[in-house]
Amino acid sequence: MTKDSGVETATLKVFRYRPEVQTEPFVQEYKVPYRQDMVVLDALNYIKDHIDGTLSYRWSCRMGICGSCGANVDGEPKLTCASFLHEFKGKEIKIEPLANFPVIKDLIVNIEDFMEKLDHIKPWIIRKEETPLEKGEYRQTPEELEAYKQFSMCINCMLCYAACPIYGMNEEFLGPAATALAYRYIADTRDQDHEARFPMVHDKEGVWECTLVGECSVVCPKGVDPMLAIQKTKILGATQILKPPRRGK
Amino acid sequence: MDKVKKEYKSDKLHALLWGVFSVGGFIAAFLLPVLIYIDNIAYPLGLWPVANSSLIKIVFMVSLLSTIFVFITIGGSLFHGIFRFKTTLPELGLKRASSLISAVGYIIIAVGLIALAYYLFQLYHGFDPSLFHRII
Amino acid sequence: MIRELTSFFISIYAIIYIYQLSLLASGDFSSYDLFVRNPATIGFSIIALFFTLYHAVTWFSLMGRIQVVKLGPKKTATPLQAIAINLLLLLIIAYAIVYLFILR
Amino acid sequence: MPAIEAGFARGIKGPIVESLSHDILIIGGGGAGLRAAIAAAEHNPKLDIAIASKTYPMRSHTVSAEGGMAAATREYDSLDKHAFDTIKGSDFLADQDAVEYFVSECPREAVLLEHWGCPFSRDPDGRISVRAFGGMSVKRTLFAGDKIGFHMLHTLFQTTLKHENIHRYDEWFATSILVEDGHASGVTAINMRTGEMSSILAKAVVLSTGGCGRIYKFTTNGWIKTGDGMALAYRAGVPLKDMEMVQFHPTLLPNTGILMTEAARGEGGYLINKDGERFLKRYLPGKMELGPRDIISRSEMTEIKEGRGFEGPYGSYVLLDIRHLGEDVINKKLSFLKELAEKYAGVDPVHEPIPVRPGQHYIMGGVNTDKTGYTGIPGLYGAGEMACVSINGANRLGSNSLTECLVFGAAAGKAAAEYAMRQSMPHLGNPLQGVAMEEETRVYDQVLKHEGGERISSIRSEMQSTMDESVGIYRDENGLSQATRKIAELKDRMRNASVEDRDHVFNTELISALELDFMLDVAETIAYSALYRRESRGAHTRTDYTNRDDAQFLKHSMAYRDHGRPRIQYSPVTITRWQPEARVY
Repeated sequence: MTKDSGVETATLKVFRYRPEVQTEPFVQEYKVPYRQDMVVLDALNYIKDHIDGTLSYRWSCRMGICGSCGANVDGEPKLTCASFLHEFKGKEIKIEPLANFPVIKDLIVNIEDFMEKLDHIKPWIIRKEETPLEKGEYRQTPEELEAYKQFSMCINCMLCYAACPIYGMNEEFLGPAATALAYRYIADTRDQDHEARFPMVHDKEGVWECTLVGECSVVCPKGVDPMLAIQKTKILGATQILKPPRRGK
Repeated sequence: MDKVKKEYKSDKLHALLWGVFSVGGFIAAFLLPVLIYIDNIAYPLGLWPVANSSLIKIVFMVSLLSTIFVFITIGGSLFHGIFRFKTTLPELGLKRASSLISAVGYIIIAVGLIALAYYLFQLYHGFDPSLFHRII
Repeated sequence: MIRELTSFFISIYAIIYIYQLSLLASGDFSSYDLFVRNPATIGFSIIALFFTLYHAVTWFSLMGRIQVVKLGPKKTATPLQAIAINLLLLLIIAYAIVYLFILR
Repeated sequence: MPAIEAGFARGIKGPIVESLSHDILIIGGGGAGLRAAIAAAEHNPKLDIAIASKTYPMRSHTVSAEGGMAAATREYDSLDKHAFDTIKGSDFLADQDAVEYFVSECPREAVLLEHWGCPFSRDPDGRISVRAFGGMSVKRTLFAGDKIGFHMLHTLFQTTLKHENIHRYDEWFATSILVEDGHASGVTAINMRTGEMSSILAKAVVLSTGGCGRIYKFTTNGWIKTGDGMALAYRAGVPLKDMEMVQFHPTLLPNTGILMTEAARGEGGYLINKDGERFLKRYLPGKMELGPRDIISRSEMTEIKEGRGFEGPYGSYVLLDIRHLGEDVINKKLSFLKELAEKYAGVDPVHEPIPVRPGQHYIMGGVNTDKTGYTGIPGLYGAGEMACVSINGANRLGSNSLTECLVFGAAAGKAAAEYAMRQSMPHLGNPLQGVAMEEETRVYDQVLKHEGGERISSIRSEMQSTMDESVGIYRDENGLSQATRKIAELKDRMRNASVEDRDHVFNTELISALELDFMLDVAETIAYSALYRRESRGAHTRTDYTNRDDAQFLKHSMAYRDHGRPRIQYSPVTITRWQPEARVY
């Protein structure tokens, strides 16, 4: 942060892309009054409200749960609502859209690829027999809950995809969050057809593409640890071939 | 809104290869250190447990058990090492070359396993036991 | 990058070991002896041992997380405990092998 | 350099480029909207259902709910107890027939959500755990750690993916409801990614856009909560009911307004003043920290006013102390609260109390609907925080709102499905085409291209300050009439505002301008409804009329749009079995 005529300021170098104005992306520099407790998102909002109304980005809850506001901050995928300016004290902050996704405008990226993958992994409880509601909830012990709880914490913020070099090279790769969510249902005792998701996760471009880089688990803001889910899914795939083929269906 | 749904299919071959790789990881972790120590450190340097012995003591001795042990340990470690090395190449930005490197990797593994089996078989059947009695 | 290095040393060691076996299999024991006593071979082997142990620790820590180690019906091991348990197992296995193939 | 998306730089193609149509169109993809979609899809799998939302559904603000969802599921509990707690909590302004229907559906909806996969916290025997909550006489709040909203939203969203007949328009912003012959026939909406406006026609429209917290500056609500559906319905002729009933939650972080869940008190947390005393003993001796939100918020304000609060850089505050719960309980049941307090307040709640002050959280009022979500305009339904059935009356009990989204989302979805099955598809001929084109002119010529010079952010900021100051926890005649004048002035100035961003592709500033336009309408109904309710009831606290006045005001305020401004009328409250009594805890 620099002192600028008596007021402390933070300098943000923001990636801009306005397809209707200019065909090529550019970088724009903004100076924002700096407060110790300001997050990067506050700075973006300050720019939007007071300096440049054209700067475009997504956000909503500003408490790290809606998953809208991811961006590459100084090269690292982060939730802008959870990255404090003081973490970057003493230098300029480079704000770019999440890596590995096509940019629609400024910091807004196209995440349709993930939305389709999420749809494909059947992220819902599959029952072979439905229990009538009158019989109440399916019983699940705290230990059974613990087996998948961590993987149900994914907020779909896409930081893990932005951090994954494999996804960067092959967008067909199922990727961290989708696998973690698939595993979340596979490991849920209420689900009665785990194997329904095996073709997706054990596809040629499913978990086998993962080379254990581990960056997904490093950047995950919710401690989901997608890498762990991928490894667990790999073990399921490897042990699956020892089992007799499934019958029916 | 009309989505072309991707066709998914479990990749059994990859699952098998990964399974072997994973077992190889355990082998390399649990069995390889002691093999390296006895045959390539303790024996040439004369350290425990082969020190103070009148006999050549290396792990490989002509018995079915030791033959299997060496095959599993060296074969598993070779598979694990090459497979892991090959899979980390895309991280280094070598994705384009990776299918070639993959092929080379599998060739090394295949040749290595065949050679390993061949020499072990040769040793098991045609080995001169007197070698083991040479006094150091 | 250390992960790539460990796998590199493990595979090179495996290849060297196969070469050693070929020397033994040829029946010319002195060439085997000469090869394993070469300081370069010994030096490489020490490095390989070091990396193999490093591999063991990282492998145990990863596997300890994937397959949770149970200490009892209710108690699961912490990641550090899991590594420690596995390393202890490694020592027991190593001694068993030493006993089986060397000391016996 | 990140890869850019080619092919998005298209801009608009000219008047109402496309007309899309579905049997049922749901505006808003939060808890209520998703539940409505599933209900309709299950009611008739042949129906073609669409959800249009200005954000991806999993970003909806349901995601932020923390504490839990109420349902009488335990043997010690009963529907009557839940109903009475809710009615007493509402300060007897709730419609009792609606509450009876609501509580009777809650257990079923909770079990359904569990069957769909919601990862509820569990008792050792495998049942869903329950916790205590403010104003509830027994433990009946089901929870999933302190992230029930997040889990509920993702469970519902992922369950909608199961249904082939649910389509989605993600990041589409609805600008108006198309009404033909008095029937709701669809909406005009902007596809934010291309900037193109389309009409989406439907036999039935369900509004479920959530609340309007962003009218206030200090709020727990996300950026997206701008009362869109309220304004859409209001402009289409539906009255907004009980809009003066705005809930102020007692425990927000003083700087950001981030919510410290009521579950902290449900699990046994204390509220502490500067003298270190649990000051609620003076206000809620029978309930202490488990009292309803309106009374606790006022108690905090009284403590602060009488000099027993703490002073900080962001105003006065009191302390929320959960240290005595122990690290284990905090980690297991309040982990999100811990994460938020550490991150945003720099306080580890295991070792230090958390500074909190009250702020806007919820609006009890909303679009007037009946128990089936019907708004009075054929084909138009509403559910969730946006709607007012009403079960919350003058003060909502914590953890009723999530079950409300489920119960009335399901009811609205089912009613819309039944209605749609009897109707034929509207066509985009006259007069709808004309109406849609007028809307396009309004958005693109009057808002997007208008040269005025005033920033929308300054108008928004003034509106928020006005609402915080004059239509906050304490209100009086003077402040409220000033607020109505100020909002009228801001509406005038809005006509002179201009956006800097003239792009079509993802123009968030244009969307903000349209949202602000909606918010000003909604804010005006709040100010007027508050001005004319000359009593204190529930969350509506008048310093000049301090008592509840059942003789004059045991009725719902109904704000109709009349020449662009609210006209307040009153409608009766339905009383079935519980006569109003003094609300003492």
